[in-house]
Amino acid sequence: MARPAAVARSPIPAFGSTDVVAGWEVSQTSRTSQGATLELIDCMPLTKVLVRGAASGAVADLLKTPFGRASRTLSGVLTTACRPEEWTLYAVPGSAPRLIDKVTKRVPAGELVTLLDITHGRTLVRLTGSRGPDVLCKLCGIDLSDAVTPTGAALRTSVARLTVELVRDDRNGVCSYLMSCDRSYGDYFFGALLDAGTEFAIEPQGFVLPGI
Amino acid sequence: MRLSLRPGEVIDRSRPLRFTWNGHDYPAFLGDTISSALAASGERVMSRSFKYSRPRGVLTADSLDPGCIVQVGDEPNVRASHRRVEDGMIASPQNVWPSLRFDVKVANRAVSRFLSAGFYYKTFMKPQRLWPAYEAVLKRFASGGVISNRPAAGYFDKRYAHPDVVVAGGGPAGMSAAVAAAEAGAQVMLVESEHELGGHLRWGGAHELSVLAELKAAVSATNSIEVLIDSVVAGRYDGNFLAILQRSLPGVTERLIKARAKTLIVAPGLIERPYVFAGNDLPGVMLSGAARRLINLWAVKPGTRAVVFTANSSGDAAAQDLEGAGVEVCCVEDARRGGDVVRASGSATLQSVECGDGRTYQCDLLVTATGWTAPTSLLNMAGDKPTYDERAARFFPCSLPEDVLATGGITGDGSLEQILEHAAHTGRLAAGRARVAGGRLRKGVPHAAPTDSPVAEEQSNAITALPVDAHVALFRGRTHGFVDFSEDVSSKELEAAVAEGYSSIELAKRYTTATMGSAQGKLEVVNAVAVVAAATESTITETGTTVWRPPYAPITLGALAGRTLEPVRYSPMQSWHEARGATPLVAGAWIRPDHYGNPTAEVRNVRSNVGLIDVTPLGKFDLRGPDAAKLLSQLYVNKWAKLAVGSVRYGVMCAEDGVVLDDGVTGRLSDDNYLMTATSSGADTLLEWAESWLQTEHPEWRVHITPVTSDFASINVAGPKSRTLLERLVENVDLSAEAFPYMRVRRGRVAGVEDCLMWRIGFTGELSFELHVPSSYGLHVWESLMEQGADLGIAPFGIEAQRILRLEKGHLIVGQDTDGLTRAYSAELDWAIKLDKEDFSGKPELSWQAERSDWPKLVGLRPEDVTVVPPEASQIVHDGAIAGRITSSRMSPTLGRPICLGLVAPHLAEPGTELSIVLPAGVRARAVVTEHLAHFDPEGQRLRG
Amino acid sequence: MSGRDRISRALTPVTGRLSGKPYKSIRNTLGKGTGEKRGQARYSAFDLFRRGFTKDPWPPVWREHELSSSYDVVVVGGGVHGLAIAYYLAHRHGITNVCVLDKSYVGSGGSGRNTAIIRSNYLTPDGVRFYDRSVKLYENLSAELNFNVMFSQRGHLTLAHNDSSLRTMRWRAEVNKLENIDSEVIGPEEIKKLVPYLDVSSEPRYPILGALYHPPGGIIRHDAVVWGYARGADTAGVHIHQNTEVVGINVSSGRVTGVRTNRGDISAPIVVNATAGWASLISNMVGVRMPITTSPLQAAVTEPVKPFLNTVVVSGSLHVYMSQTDRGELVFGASVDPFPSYSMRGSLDFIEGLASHVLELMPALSKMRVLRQWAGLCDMTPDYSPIMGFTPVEGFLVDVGWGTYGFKAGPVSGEAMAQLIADNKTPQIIEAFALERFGTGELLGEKGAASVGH
Amino acid sequence: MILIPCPNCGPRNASEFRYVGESIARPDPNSATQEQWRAYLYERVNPSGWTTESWFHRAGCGRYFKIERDTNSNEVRAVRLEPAAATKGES
Ligand SMILES: Cc1cc2nc3c(=O)[nH]c(=O)nc-3n(C[C@H](O)[C@H](O)[C@H](O)COP(=O)(O)OP(=O)(O)OC[C@H]3O[C@@H](n4cnc5c(N)ncnc54)[C@H](O)[C@@H]3O)c2cc1C
Ligand SMILES: NC(=O)c1ccc[n+]([C@@H]2O[C@H](COP(=O)([O-])OP(=O)(O)OC[C@H]3O[C@@H](n4cnc5c(N)ncnc54)[C@H](O)[C@@H]3O)[C@@H](O)[C@H]2O)c1
Ligand SMILES: Cc1cc2nc3c(=O)[nH]c(=O)nc-3n(C[C@H](O)[C@H](O)[C@H](O)COP(=O)(O)O)c2cc1C
Ligand SMILES: [Zn+2]
Repeated sequence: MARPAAVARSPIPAFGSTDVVAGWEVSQTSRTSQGATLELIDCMPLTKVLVRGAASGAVADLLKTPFGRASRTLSGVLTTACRPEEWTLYAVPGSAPRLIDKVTKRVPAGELVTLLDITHGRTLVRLTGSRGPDVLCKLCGIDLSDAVTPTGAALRTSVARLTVELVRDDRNGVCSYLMSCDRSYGDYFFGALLDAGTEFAIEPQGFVLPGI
Repeated sequence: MRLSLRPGEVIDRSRPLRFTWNGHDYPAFLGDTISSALAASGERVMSRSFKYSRPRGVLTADSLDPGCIVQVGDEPNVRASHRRVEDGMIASPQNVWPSLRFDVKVANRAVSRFLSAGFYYKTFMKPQRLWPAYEAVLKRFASGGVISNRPAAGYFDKRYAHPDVVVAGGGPAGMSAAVAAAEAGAQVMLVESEHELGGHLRWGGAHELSVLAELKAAVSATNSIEVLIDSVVAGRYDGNFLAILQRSLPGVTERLIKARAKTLIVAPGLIERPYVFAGNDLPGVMLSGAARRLINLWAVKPGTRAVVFTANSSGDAAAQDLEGAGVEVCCVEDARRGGDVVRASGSATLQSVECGDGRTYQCDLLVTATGWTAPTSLLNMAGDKPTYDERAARFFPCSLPEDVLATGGITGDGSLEQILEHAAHTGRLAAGRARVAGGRLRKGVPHAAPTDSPVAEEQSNAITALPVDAHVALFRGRTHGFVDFSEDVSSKELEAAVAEGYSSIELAKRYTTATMGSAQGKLEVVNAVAVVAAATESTITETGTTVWRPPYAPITLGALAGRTLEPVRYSPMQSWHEARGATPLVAGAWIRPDHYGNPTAEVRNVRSNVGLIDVTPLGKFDLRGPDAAKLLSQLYVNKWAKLAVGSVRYGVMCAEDGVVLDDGVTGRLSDDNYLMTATSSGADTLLEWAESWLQTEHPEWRVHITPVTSDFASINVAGPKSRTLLERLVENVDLSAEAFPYMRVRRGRVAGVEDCLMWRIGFTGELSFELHVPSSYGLHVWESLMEQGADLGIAPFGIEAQRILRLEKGHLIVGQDTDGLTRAYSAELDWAIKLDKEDFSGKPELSWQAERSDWPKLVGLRPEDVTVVPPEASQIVHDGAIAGRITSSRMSPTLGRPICLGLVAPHLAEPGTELSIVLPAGVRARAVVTEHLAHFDPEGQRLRG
Repeated sequence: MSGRDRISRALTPVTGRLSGKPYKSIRNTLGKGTGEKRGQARYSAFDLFRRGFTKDPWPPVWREHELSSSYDVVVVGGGVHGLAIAYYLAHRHGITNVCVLDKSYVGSGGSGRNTAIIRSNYLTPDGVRFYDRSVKLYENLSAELNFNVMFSQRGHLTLAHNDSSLRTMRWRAEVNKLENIDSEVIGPEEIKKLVPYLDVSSEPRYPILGALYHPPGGIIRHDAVVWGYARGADTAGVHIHQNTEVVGINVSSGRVTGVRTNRGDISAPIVVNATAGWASLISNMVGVRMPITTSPLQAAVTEPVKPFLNTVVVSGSLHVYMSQTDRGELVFGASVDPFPSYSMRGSLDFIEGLASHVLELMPALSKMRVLRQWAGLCDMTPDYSPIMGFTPVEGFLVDVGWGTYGFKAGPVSGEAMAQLIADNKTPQIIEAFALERFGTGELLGEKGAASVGH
Repeated sequence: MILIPCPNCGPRNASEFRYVGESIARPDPNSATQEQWRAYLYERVNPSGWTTESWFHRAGCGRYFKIERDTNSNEVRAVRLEPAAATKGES
């Protein structure tokens, strides 16, 4: 029976015209505004894998990312540790089974580990630009200065009255934040960030591969 | 009258403006305040007082000015001595009865005898039924402007900040402290409530102006100072959390900055205190600061012939400024040499002044400089209890917490140079403390960069305290006058209040309302205290002040609210529901379809064909680990140990008091992996509840619970044709009744989407399948189902139809059919409760409940009149008393008659019992207790089909 | 005493035990301090007028006294409850050798800082009857006390923003009607007529689906109630001691014998705890453990504007309630602070949350300015109902657990507690509020009506 | 807004947390008398001054922990993570 191919969709409504990238419907990035000084990207297609396990077990040894930090110790994977004994792995779209497999192989029998593909359960956005902290400070009570929240900082806190995993992950020396919240709030969250960024001419952008 | 160019003037004479006041057109210059422009045009009466209708004019010429509160367009209570004129602005007086200028002095005198403070407590007591009429009259006295019922304009913003040092007050002390703190390495916020930095230097002489220029240059040359003008530090809260209101911003009406300051420097200077004597509120009587500001900032000549009553240098300087401005100073009455002012007289405005020795001067201006009030408000908020110094006749900071410092006029006198030095020391000390505090705040923050070792701070005792000059203690003179201008409270009324027994300052305040107006005591509290102290024959120290509270200056609701941040949650199918015109239902943060136009038809379609409902908000949890069943057993009253892989069970959860907390089904997906569901509204609580058992009572259990509510789009496919429909879309799962019976769970591919879970459960009482598909494919699966079901008569249904369907089936809703006191046995859940388990939440209470029979019971009810649906919450009465209530009630489209659930007293719970229900309008209806909670298919044949 | 003993003492069912015989029979033997009537000036429009001319000063509302070494009844707490108890003891039962002690000025507790909302549209029949009695007493209070307490029965609206709260409103309305209380659920159009400034469109995040309307509800001049009771009690000979702090309570073989204060000791066979937010501290002095936590409740007032809001408006979901005083200010309140504390400093989060909720309801008010915010302490109970009557310690009585809603109960509580003391027996109207209910697990369940309702 | 020093995350705004309650040990559900159980459910010391209480870091690490707090000043000291196992036996 011929059926339309399953298309995955982000909770953030598309703006402008759309493309399908890696099985995901995404907004097209406007060429004109490429290199906007402050941009907000819907990164929903990225793979997200949740890992829970002991702070001093095989998983921790593999991921090498202490609580409070983000790192790229696994190639092509951003590992974030916003909660104790818990990691979220971000990778290119469609890589969840491979990642889960990779970690599972390292877990000895008897070690309690939860591995979940949470790609669809979280909204993921990236805010990039030097005014990023000025936008975020309208919504978030954390001290965003370099001393307290340097690049590589990973934390779970309240942003726009949502519980958000916030990772400072600068790109080419430009301040950048990767933020994820419960998927169902995605529309609201994106809107709140855009509103806060109005003052600094924030621009929404579509997802482009590899995106991580 | 406008003077010729003044060296420190803030008006731009090249930018003339026009505005409307009281219906007439007035000129102004850019930089003028409303009141300075009016004063420049010779206007002296700006308002009438609210109780006695007395004319009032400029008193302080700054934001505290009690007689200069006006309406500007839609905005009430605008400070006319602070708000700058804009071209085309429409301003009007607020209290103008009978008119702005009319002389009601005579009437006043007659009335004021009877309108003394608290008169309303002593009359209109009887009869009570007339009070509304009196009240209506009293309300006519309400002061203030008019709030229009138009949607408010404006962009109100908020932000957090984490400065090292916040300096409240941008006078010389504040500027010097800010520069020193910044030079010592601190990130500084310098906050000044006026439109420009400089404090009192701005209306000073050449020396002051040159120091001001230097300080301003130093501030702007320092990178790490953020200067906020027209901004107020409005509150200091626990944890040195500051509310800073920022105005005069481009594109933003107002912004509230919530600053977690490591240290706060309070440098607000001093507030000039009015003198209490007869006629002290007449337009034309003003403080020395007001006269100097009018002359030096706005080049306004405040009068033509003046008496100056001075006790300090500010009065002396005012006398000089007046002469310089061409005002004839006919008398300088010097309090330091025993001079006094006894009475000011005039009809609408000042005409003469009587001095202590009986001399009377004809004049239109009286300038008083009788002393200072320390604005200690922010310090009090920080826990300080400032002490009164009799010699200086003002309060001083006493015991400040580590994170709050004070400098400038509030801490002492001395030369400008001494003050600058004191402030610089304070700034450095604050920076040092901020560094230490910053280290403390970063300690234990796992993501913070390592702290550098704290530098030893400058010793506070290294700061030489400012000298304190003696000042004549002048509060009330020989006559009575106004203490609180905005509340229209005189010293006489305060004395009377004390005599009547309201003898503490707090009672006198509440009885007379002194200090309860717009300035909140900043102008009036010390005079009020002095009057009460004199009347009770005690000292000012013994009397104490009233409590200072935030905000330091009034803040708009708009600024406090900021942008609306009300999170909402949507399912992945939201766009589809919206496009189909679904009526939204707000359920906590979720917005869900209540129905798509006709809930009754939706019900019928489920019973006869197949329907789809979006149940994404259902709480869902992944449980993993060898002890998952132990956790389930602890949370639920049911047993879980023997649930087979691939099976699903309904469970009920109670709190420790035995009250029903939540319910839902849980399926065993593999040996040590379960998927648990909870009511959508209970999901957040449930997670915390489960974690509390794991973290506090059973840390030894090896299990993870992870919320996965939003990971899945959840779709219930219900109706006799649901299997037929799913067979068209589901791959690799045998959907037959034998292979996939009721209360089982399977995993498979649906509409080409992998990893979908399917449960056979039925809240609706129909054959139904609940699909949990990875959220991003929710819309795809939903659309596929709609498409494939077209020939089966598929239609979506909403919450309302689901409520009816479940009621027909007799399924309870926790929180609707139970309440905050309903223990599990009352909810007909006896079958689920397993008291032989070792432990579960609420077990003791339930075991005691089991031994008793006097609890209400949930029952099914069949109203006898098939046309009348008793509204939910209708009461059931028996023997003249309330004996229960209807918890759920609907007309059943399936049965064609009303159906209900009710919680009733135990003796009425037997099936067949006839009950009396009170309908609206008091009519009684009869209903019979049914055998089962289910009205439809009690045997459950359909859902097992 | 071990913790365990204390707990079991608090929870053993207790019956009225004071001194063996009912109070009324002993009061005549108590010679001193009774019924010393004094020529208190009656307040009237005429007298106001007369004194306006003659300049005769008004006599004091109450007098100051030395602390006596003994009283028949010591009431701890000079709020509306304590003062009303003393007032009714003296006026209804002739028991006048009574003192009211307050560590600060009268009305310095919750009674002087509440949002002054009076209503009786509660949820449980016990609650409804009780608060209704209070409203009736309030309706006559100005006349009874000869002190205008300005009870403005302007109507009280509790908004429902979702169907479960609408159902609770209906539940309340049904119970209320059966108890003859004027109370009904009304729809958005009627709401709009009563309060034109409310946004009843379907736009808002919290749509207004309906409201419980209670016409006899309203606001009162709270300080006047306190002063009026104090004046009335004083007239009948009650001693009001301000700035007198109870620092300990003497108990001997399970009976109260007196209190210790910062001004000296007082012996007394009966001590009443009417200290609301501080109630646990007083009860802890005699080892009576209570199901109470103390949380700050905050309020705020705006600058005045001309009258535009003539009804009390409450929203439970948005945690806000508001009214406009006759002076023109808006008075706001919210729900209690998120954690218990004895601090009355107040917080920024409160005022921010309050403002956004107010504007959600009435978007036109964004340019009104908050003039002052403050806090009071609330003695919260698990079931949002008070705790009144006897305790396991003989002679130690409680009138506490008033949470966020106790001002409206002042008169009826005073009346009932005075009756209890005079008869040595719990009057029926407060039977449901006994401390014992927490031992038997039969809680009262006013949460649906009281949690933010006021 | 006060700061609550989370033992995992460091000091955070109190609004990120849920106050759980005074620290009370759960009686043995199988042997507790009604008095003991209901004291556990309802009675609180409610002291004015230092007290030990539980909090939950809702918008952060998701952990329960105990702090000592002065209920007058809201000052916090001595913070420790659950589990209660470590503290069982305290009254
Ligand atoms: C902001 C706010 C808003 C409210 N709004 C409403 C409302 O709208 N409607 C309503 O009905 N209720 C409301 N309430 C609740 C109401 O104010 C209280 O329940 C009520 O005032 C309690 O009165 P009381 O006489 O029992 O206690 P209080 O008035 O608190 O009096 C207790 C007194 O005991 C004194 N005291 C304490 N310890 C000692 C000691 N050791 N020795 C001597 N004296 C002591 C205190 O100084 C205090 O004066 C509100 C409360 C607050 C804080
Ligand atoms: N001649 C006068 O008019 C006069 C008045 C007061 C002080 N003095 C002298 O001034 C010197 C002290 O200077 P100073 O700097 O302490 O006082 P200052 O009065 O010169 O400056 C204080 C500034 O703080 C601002 N301010 C007050 N509270 C604020 C708040 N909460 N938020 C934001 N801004 C706020 C005021 O608007 C003012 O501009 C001393 O020599 C003193 O004797 C002179
Ligand atoms: C109903 C009510 C109305 C009030 N109105 C005002 C007011 O108009 N102006 C004012 O300054 N304070 C007002 N207050 C607050 C009091 O000034 C004071 O803050 C409150 O009684 C708490 O006392 P405290 O601040 O001294 O601790 C009002 C209080 C209440 C209860
Ligand atoms: Zn944490």
